[in-house]
Amino acid sequence: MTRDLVTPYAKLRADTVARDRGLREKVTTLEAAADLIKDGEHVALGGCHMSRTPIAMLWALMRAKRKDLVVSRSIASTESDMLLAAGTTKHIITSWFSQGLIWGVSKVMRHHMEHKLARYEEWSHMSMGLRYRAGAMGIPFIPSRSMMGSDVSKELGADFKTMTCPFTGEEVVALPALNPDVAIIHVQRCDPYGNAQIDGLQFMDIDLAMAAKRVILTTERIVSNDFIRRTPDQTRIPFITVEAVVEVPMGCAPHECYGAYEPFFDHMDEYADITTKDPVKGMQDYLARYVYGPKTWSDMLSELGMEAVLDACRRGRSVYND
Amino acid sequence: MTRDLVTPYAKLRADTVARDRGLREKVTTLEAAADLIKDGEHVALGGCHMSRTPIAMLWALMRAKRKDLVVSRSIASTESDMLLAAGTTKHIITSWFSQGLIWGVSKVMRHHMEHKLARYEEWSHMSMGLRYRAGAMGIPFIPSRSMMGSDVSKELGADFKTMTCPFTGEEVVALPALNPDVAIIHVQRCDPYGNAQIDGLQFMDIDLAMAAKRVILTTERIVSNDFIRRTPDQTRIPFITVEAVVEVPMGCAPHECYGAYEPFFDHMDEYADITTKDPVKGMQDYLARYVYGPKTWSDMLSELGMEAVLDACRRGRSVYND
Amino acid sequence: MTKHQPKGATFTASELLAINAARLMTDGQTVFAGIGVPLLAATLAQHHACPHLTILFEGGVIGPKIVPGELPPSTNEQRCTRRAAMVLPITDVLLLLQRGYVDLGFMGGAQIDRYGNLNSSFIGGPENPKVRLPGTGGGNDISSLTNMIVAMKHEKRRFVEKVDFITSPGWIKGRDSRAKSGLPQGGMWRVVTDLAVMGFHEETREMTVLAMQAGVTREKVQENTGFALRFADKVEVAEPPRREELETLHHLDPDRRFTA
Amino acid sequence: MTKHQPKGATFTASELLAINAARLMTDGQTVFAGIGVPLLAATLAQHHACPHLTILFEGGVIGPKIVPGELPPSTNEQRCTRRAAMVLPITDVLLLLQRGYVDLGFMGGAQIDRYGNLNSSFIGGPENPKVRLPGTGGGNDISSLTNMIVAMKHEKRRFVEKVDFITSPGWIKGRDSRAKSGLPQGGMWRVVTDLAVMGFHEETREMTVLAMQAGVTREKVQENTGFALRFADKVEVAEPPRREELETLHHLDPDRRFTA
Repeated sequence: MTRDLVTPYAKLRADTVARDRGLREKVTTLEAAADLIKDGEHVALGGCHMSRTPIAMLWALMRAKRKDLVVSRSIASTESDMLLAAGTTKHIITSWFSQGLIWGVSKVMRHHMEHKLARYEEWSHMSMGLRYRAGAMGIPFIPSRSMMGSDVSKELGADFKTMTCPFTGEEVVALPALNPDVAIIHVQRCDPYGNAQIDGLQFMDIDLAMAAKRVILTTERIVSNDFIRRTPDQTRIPFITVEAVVEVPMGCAPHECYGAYEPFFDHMDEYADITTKDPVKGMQDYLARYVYGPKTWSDMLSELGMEAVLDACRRGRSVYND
Repeated sequence: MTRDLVTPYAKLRADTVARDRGLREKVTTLEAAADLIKDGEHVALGGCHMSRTPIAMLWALMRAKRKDLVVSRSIASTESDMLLAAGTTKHIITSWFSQGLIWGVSKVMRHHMEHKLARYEEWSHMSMGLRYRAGAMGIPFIPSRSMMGSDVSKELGADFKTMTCPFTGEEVVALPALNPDVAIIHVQRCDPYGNAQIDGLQFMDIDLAMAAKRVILTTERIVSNDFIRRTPDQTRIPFITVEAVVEVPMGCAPHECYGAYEPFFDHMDEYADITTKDPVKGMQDYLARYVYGPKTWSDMLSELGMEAVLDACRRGRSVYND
Repeated sequence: MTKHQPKGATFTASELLAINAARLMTDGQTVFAGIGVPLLAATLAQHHACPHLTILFEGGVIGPKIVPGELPPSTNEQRCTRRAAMVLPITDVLLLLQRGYVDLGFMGGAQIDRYGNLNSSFIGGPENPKVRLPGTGGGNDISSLTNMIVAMKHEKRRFVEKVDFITSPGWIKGRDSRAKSGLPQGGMWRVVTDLAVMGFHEETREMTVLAMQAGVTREKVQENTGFALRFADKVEVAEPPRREELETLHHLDPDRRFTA
Repeated sequence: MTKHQPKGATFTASELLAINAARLMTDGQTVFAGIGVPLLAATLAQHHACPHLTILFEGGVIGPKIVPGELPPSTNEQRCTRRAAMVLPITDVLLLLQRGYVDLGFMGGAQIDRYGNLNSSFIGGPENPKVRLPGTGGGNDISSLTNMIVAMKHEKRRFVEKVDFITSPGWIKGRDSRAKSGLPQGGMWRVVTDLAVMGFHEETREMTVLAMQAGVTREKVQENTGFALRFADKVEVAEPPRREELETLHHLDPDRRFTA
């Protein structure tokens, strides 16, 4: 499947016009939402690193055996390890990819990249953000001032370009807009139409929602439209961008959801152990136990354990009002 | 005073580095804040039309006889009439300039522009916003897709440029970044360091704060730093951008401040009558009575009348929770 | 304003414009609306055929619910945000146009010409203007980036051969001149007046009468137009305002601040 | 890790790095800090000479207050926002670098070379890497757009003649090659290790030893470096960690998750 680096404007507009953007209810299941994503599409993941990762939706995608997705994210972590091991993707676009500083370099990522089983396309963090932002704004490129002089830009070949400012004569980078086919974003709450509130760290999610051709929201809680309309200045993602809303409490576990639960640190230690010992077999065992085994998302949470769930929630609720 | 259309990057950075951006208290008076603005500087006004207009700060500037300012704003209204009549500015950069649809075209604006006493530099509304946004991002230009084919762009001469996207070959506009010397923004609340919350309509104020070389905040209320730190995701303007904080209750009167007071509609009707009858003499009488006459901002509010103040507040408090 | 009185119903020219414009909308559309007749038309449409219509305001609002009797005096005033789905920065709501999220833009203007170009900047041109008008606001952006409905009174001084200044581009000089100017998307779609509803010829992009208000003749429309109008092969007669449409307008604007 | 034991105080290499880096900061500065030693150093500085230092996190945080014993495991985790002045989107906090608001960036790296270029992408180069490392994250942006402090262990395999891959640009090939690459601003300022504190020669931009940790010889520094180091005309001896600095670090990281 060939893919334009930058979606031509006429196509971008045509794709948007083709969608039903009227106010309508979109509540559905993880399984039905997974059906909205086709093999080979470019899927951008909301959140960052191990925060507000839409794990439940990815769990459904892996179970549905979706394949050849291009996956982009600000920072990739264990969710992308899982997508690689499950065969869901062979191409990840991000700025940083590992479980996290305290757990060392991801052996799963290393295995796939060093054996050339997959491609890790590396852009700087700000460049990832600006590429989504340009996509969100409906412009084909946006100027910036990093990545010059580095090998990160050299690795990108013709996808990396510089240009001269027509006003100042300064040399700047022209970052190509990124318009994913789908953005999957987990939020603390949204209404049945997809008007979403996001507490705390926003990461790149607002730009992601506007840049993507369609948005799938998973949410800790579905609230009434009336609730949303009482504080419209708290809405972060407007319903017009959204194709599906799935209520999935604890939908980021074992990652965190701001103000709701912190990462399941003991589980993350266990994950690091398993995948460091054997990034292939360890990962397949992990997927068998946590992805393919449980029949429902609640079953998956049971696998993590009630005590771990309660502990993550206790820690997660004490953000800054304590 | 000649002025670069786009501030060269080296100068933009040097101006920022020269400022003390450490956490420090900045509470001062309207008069002292007015002294921070020099004749000839480019001052951008927060809010839009008759909403969150920093009238009290402009009142102090007019009383201080500041002159030759370049004034930019998303939409200009009676505050800009006043600045023209007071001789504070002869150059307004905006997208729309009048009191408001229901009051007709501003006779004061017409008088100054038709007699070539001042310049109204017209950009489209989105272009104004994107020019500030480019300034806020530290890039010298930003692509966009409006203003082509119109006479609005032709009037701008060499300040308006188009270019070819290096990826898609599409023709796009290159909007020049706008970095005002000063942004004056009125907010509902901020702390003594300048961390500001803005309820409801944000207009272009966040970009304005980041684009400007320094920011003067006026605020309905100064709150504690502790208050701000309890909900950091509600902070809209960070203290690092701010040079002065002035507490001025009703600081937008007779315009509105979201959630606090609506416009003083009877006064606005009166203003329209006065200025329509005689945009020169009428305006001078108006300035004498409301700007030069009152010794304090409270005296100015007394001139508007207690009943009018209470009525505007009653209407203003019923936004969307009623 | 002129009063028309068909079938016992009384209405103003503004009401006629609002009603005719409302009928041009389709349920589920996203409409960028200005204050006055545009907002009345969009709200009227929501009350009748288009309950799922989404209104956007330039001040930074998605999906407001207008409170009858409290029509906002500006798109930037807090009343615009009542019961809205989202409030966002001005630049971002305007960028929805550029991103392609908006089906229709809806505004007025001081002058319009054969190709649907609008002037809201200068009567008499920019060098020595007779009148300096308020300017583009979001008008240029809206008309550059989406399909347009314009509602205005049908007067010869407003419908001119060539506008003194193109504030908001229509079809520029007709045919493919708009696309060639860098605007491949959007364009002037309908002009609604107290005399007629007009579109633009598919190839030449000249203003073309599609329908006339009841009781209005071709001659009258042409007399009040400063250039030679085209007429569609079959010119419809617009259905007069229905009682329920007028009732909704009276309910929305009981003091007739915007419909006088 | 190596233990040094001057004057009865015990500390780890990480603690030594954090303390030496903290001393390089000036009160009132705005510092972009990574997790681990950088964050410890910035917080330590706040507790001693720099109470008005502002910390920025890549995850989107301005001015957090770190809770002792609850150091965040990532700059994107909610702990990073505790008592912060502002939480904002990632792209916007990174844009503060580009806008010129940041005085210092502070990070680690897997490899560094003579000109302060950092590699955190590939050991063995991109074609057939021996190790695929996590990548740039914000590192490239930070090092492109502001002045840099790097803290790392002083080992020959890390201090190399030429990095296998420039993830985060230092002075590139020395002299004016950085500015000529399109990066007129910022640049590598200090490298802090368990053996020395280094700067870069003003003209050639070669790494230059400015100070050595107490008890460390020139020979030892050179032995652990994969290229010929320059030494300043007068090489200082770094003051050993003070008891109060170590106490603050123990207070901040009582379980030694980041200072082991």
